[in-house]
Amino acid sequence: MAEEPMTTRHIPDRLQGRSARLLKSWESLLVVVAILIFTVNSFASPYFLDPWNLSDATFNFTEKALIAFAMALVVISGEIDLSVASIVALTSTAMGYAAAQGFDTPALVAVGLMTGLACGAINGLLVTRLGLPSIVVTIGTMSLFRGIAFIVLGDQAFTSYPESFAYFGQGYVWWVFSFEFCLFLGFAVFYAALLHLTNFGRAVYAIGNNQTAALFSGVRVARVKFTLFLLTGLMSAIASICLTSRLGSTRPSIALGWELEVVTMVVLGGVSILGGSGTIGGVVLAALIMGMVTFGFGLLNVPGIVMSIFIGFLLISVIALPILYARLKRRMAH
Amino acid sequence: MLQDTTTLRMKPAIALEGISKSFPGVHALSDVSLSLYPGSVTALIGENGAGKSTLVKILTGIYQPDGGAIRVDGAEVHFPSASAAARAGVTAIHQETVLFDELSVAENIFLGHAPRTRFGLIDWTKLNADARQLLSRVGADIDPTIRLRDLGIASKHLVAIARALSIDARVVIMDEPTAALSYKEIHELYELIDRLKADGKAILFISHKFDEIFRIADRYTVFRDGRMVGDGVIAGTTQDDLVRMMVGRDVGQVFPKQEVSIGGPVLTVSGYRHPTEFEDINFELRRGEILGFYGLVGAGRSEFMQSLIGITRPSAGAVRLDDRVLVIRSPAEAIEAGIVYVPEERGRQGAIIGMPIFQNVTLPSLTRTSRSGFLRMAEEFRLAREYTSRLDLRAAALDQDVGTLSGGNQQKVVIAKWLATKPKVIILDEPTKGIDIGSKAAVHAFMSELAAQGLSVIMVSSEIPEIMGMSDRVIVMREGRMVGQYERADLTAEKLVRAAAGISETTP
Amino acid sequence: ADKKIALVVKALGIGFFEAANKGAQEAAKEIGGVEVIYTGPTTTTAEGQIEVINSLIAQKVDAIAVSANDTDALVPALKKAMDRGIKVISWDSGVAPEGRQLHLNPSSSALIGNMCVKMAADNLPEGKGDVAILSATATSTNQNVWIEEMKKVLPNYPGVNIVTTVYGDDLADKSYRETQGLIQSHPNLKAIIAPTSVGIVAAAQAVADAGKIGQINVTGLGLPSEMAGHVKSGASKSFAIWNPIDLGYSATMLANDLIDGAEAKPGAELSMGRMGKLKLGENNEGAMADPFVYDASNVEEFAKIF
Amino acid sequence: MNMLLKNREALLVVAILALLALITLRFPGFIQPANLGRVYNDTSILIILALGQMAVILTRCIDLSMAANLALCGMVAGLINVALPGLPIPLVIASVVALGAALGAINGLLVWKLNIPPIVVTLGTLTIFRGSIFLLTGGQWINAHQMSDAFKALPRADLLGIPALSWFSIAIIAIVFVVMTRTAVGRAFYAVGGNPHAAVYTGIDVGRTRFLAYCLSGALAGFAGYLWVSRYAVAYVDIALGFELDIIAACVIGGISIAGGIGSVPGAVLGALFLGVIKNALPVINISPFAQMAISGTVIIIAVAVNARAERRKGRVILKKAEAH
Ligand SMILES: Nc1ncnc2c1ncn2[C@@H]1O[C@H](COP(=O)(O)OP(=O)(O)OP(=O)(O)O)[C@@H](O)[C@H]1O
Ligand SMILES: Nc1ncnc2c1ncn2[C@@H]1O[C@H](COP(=O)(O)OP(=O)(O)OP(=O)(O)O)[C@@H](O)[C@H]1O
Ligand SMILES: [Mg+2]
Ligand SMILES: [Mg+2]
Repeated sequence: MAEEPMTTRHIPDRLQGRSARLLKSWESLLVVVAILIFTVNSFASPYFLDPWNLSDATFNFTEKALIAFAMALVVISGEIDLSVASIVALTSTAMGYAAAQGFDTPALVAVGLMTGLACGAINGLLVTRLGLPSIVVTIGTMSLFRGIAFIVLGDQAFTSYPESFAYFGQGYVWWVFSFEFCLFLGFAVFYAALLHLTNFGRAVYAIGNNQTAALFSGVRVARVKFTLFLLTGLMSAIASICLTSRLGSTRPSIALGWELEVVTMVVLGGVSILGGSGTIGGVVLAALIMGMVTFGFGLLNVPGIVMSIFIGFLLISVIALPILYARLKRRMAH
Repeated sequence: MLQDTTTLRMKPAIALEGISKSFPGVHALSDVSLSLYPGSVTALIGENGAGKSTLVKILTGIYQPDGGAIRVDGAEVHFPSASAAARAGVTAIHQETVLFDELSVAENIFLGHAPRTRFGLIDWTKLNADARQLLSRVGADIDPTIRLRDLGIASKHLVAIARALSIDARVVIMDEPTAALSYKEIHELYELIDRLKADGKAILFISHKFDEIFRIADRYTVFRDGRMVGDGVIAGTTQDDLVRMMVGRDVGQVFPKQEVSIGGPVLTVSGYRHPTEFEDINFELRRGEILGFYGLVGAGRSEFMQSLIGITRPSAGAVRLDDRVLVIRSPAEAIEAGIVYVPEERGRQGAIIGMPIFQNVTLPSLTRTSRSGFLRMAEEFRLAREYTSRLDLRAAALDQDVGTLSGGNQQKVVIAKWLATKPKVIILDEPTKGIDIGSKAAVHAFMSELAAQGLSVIMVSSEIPEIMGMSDRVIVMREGRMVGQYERADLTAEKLVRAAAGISETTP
Repeated sequence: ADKKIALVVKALGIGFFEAANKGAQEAAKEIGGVEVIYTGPTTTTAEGQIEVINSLIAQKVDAIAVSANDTDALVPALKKAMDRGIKVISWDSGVAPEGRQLHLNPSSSALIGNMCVKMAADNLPEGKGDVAILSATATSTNQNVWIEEMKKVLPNYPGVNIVTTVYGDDLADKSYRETQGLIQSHPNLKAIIAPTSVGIVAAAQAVADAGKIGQINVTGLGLPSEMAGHVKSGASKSFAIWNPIDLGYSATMLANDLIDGAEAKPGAELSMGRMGKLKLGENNEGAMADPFVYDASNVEEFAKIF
Repeated sequence: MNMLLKNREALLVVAILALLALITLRFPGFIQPANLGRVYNDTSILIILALGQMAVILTRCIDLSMAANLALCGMVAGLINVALPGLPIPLVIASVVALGAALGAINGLLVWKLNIPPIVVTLGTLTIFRGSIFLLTGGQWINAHQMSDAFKALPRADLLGIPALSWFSIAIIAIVFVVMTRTAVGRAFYAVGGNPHAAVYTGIDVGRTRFLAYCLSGALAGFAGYLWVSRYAVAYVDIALGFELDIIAACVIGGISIAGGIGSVPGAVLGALFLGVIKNALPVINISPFAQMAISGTVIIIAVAVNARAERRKGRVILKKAEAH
């Protein structure tokens, strides 16, 4: 651009074609990693390529991924919600309480969704109304929400869920496709459309890049952020319905530590923790990768903590490797 | 002339030879050479993105050059960090603020080279005493122990200057030091520069304002597209010569104000007040009018303008647009109503530098480019293309991130973004701050064109020539109040300055 | 091919379960043609166990023997295992009846409850005083059953005044802190019953640190190797435990019996190898043996074994 | 200005005193000096860790791996002691402090050289450090009876009626205070967090400063690892699990801005003490242990809200009423 002459010039729309950009993207790196892990797994264990086993394996990640979709949007907008796992616990407790009062399945779902939304609204209000940093607000509500579950339940458990409630976590829509997995696919499409094809999604990116400029540009920043926290509350509630249904019982320690796994999934999916960039496709791939790693290691009876080491390395190296590669290339060029 | 022959006989304090620097995709500097002489002021001029600030950063050890050499007293040196450059006696007032709001004034001045006790610990007593001394040298009456955030913008600037002087420097660099300063402070700065010159410092002065270049510089160097295209002695050159070198062509009229027949009132503001920022604001903006708002920095103009679009909430007052009373609670509502505000802080409030040009341009207009909430990219590109080409934007592609553009081009994107909303009233806050003369002319021409089409414009500016050249009418603000209103016919620079500074007309 | 029996424990790395694994391996050798997969989560969570169970189902193991972190939460996963033809038993810490074919209690819960209270009562000065319970996690099945049993036998020990139950979550530091709290808030505390091998050690340590040896007696269930020092110091006069090696051994034998076609129903008798027969009672539960009491006279000897 | 900062700490002191008064109403024994000393002793480790976290947060980073670092170093201290029971304890401490600093340096290097966001780096190393303990031990515990007496005795040793653990934390408070207020690197922490961009122009190497902050937090975590393991006389994979959130909470309550550049040593100490008092008081005033979580959550939220209010910039006053014509 520096060399061009002084006449009014025509500026092309795009510097490089879509396919060129796609090739260089984070998502294509993740696809390679996913294929690699899939191949290694199929060789490492004879049980891996069984459709029912693969279907069982999806339960390792679907619930967390549901939360991760909403979390991705929150992180892109430059915030974070560490209270999601506690919302799962509180929602589950609320449903358990309602079930103990004899509510039927639709009413339980309604109670769950309302509780999740209420928790999201509390986070949203604290962040948007009082202007507090979300990382500390949600560390606080993380203790608060789970703390309420502990006060309600103590050392007890709710176990009396109606028969039909089991469908969400244990039912199959068709053949090996579980209800949870279909929910996962459906929400993947929904969130991809929301983030990439709508004005709302554009606003999320704008806020994450520069909140003040977005406000000046007519983006309703507080409203968008509040909505995002409502969404994480809602998705946590949906995940809670699935998990509670799958376990058939509620303890206050349910879903302990999930917040970090969800954040890991989001970051592994290429969402910038600093806000402003990331895609739902990346999160879907990251969910699949984490699920396959957990399952593959599980088949080899590798302890869970070793899998988490692997995920930890993956997290750092998928970010570090492209940087190191670019640096190496530059050094070679000189 | 006399002084210049002496400098020529002298050895340069610092010399750059064949310096090059590239960023991914840009040759910011190619093979430039520049010498600075003791006791002499060299002006560095060039369009936005010509590479001036990059050169400053190389001189102060913030960037490393890709090639070439820096010589101090003839010996080649390397500046791996800012502190290395400081040790070699190079100090700078940078284009960006480089101060720390949360630290004390004294610490801001001495951060990185604080005096130590025998045990190697920081000596706070001496530090505060030294700071007090330095502040008085720049003529600032500031308590060095208070936190910087509690200072006004002008005082902060003085702290920045004190910091530059805290290093016993032989070379002092000033990158657009007057861009954010008011009339009075600019003149104090000139005096300070004269004193530094008399002390034998070599000074590099970067500015887009020709009046000040001719006021203080002895020599000039002109950059174009990262290359040096000319240098010489100021005496004997004219502004037109310099502009031609800078731009590579003649620039037409700088303030191309078109005569417009001004219509009836569009926007009426009455009784606007805010508990701490402003009060008693009453005026009327007419169709096709360019209304200038003049005042010193910190006069409260921006605060007031932002209250018109719902950022700050006024405690009382009413706005009417086309005889409709408006209650505006957010910029979104203002844009809907047809009032838009182009903010002054480009980096913070204006541009979203991590997003592509076209998305920046369409952000406030999304409701128009989308269909039932869904984006339409083709429509967005069309809108972006239309407005960026009208402002003569220079970019490689419309999906390029705004952050990769030079300052002036970023400003054009920012202006395009609000124009694309097709407003009835547009408020431009310091629209040409820090942009080069060519871009400035483009912005001004466009402003005139808009007014001619019946748009009403409010232009906030602290530059007298711009205010006088472009406005049909000028309102002067001081300490949050309107203190004067002048029609174009009876505008004089003196009246404006006096009103803004609070000097009554009668006293001489 | 080998029969595959999975021994799923509450968490890897706990001495008690490592010992159980020893027993399981012994049983496998004795039976022959059996591979024991010793596995479990790294923290004591139900979700971790469910993931482990899912991967065991995928590997088509022949039997799963689990010490559960949660009575109810494992049920759906274990049901699925049974649907796919896998034999499921629980041992040590049980699963609700619909989630397993049988449950092996290390000892009868009533005996354990009684033993714990008795050990506390025997060492109370003047035969009466305040006693507190330090449990593991609030969700831990076996702990809760034992505490219930303790409360049932209280009328037989009029001197014992149970003041509170606190939870150390099977974390040494949390148990330590909870014990400190107990010492603080109950100045007349004379004994702490910790029916958990992690809790009892931490409680003894806290009592020793607080300089309360001789005033507060720590008792409950613990491993001789971990408790030997505290018995010597006097922080604990006595404690009880069954042999975890035997427990792992018996669980493996029972699982093998089921694989070989034995049927689990109330009244049935299944083989536990050298440990004899297990007679299933109501709910398909059976007890292995009586708890054994360790004190200064014998702890050193057993410390070398487990 | 400074008054505001002082106010924030004064506010915390008042809050702690009010809390103590409240507790005393229900359990008078709580404010006996001996008991307060015990509460302080019990909070010592949290104080040490909060000071390390503070250095990192000041530079606009975060260290989620501190608790995992502590656990790994504690385990290593235990392993060393088991393998070489005769090795003098100061040597054991020196080696785990070095190990902790090295682990911190890994975080620091990833943040510095590769520019990976701190939260991502430490989220990754958090799992890696914890997992390494498992790899190192196969999940085995180290129990009290395996540790040498000297190993367990040090934090309990009594000096002038105060346990050594408390003395250690007092010494570290003093050292960190001097580092933060009187050394170039301490001031650089503030500068880098307050305005990283400007720090470069001031000749401060932002990356290197962050690296040093991580080394400091790592070294303190390593030291705390020894203290933890010897105090509770046990080492296993999950010690201090989730403690990173307590550490961050202590900092937040102590008024250390998560956005960097703001915070003080007294603040961090008071924040940790506030949490310590609550934790120790709940069991003795007979509040169900199940309520503890909800209470500390509420306290954190209130603390952030209060601090944010103090932080919020006072509107700069343009209008001068006195001069109104
Ligand atoms: N850190 C950077 N990364 C990439 N490109 C850069 C960077 N800094 C500067 N540039 C590019 O280098 C060129 C020169 O920029 P520089 O800031 O030196 O211009 P300038 O002459 O100071 O302009 P202005 O008058 O707007 O301040 C521009 O094209 C700019 O976009
Ligand atoms: N004490 C201060 N600290 C930092 N920035 C300040 C301070 N005072 C004013 N500013 C900044 O200086 C600019 C001018 O202030 P303000 O907008 O209130 O007055 P104005 O009359 O509009 O000035 P301008 O001529 O710059 O438009 C704003 O960007 C404001 O943020
Ligand atoms: Mg510049
Ligand atoms: Mg302004």
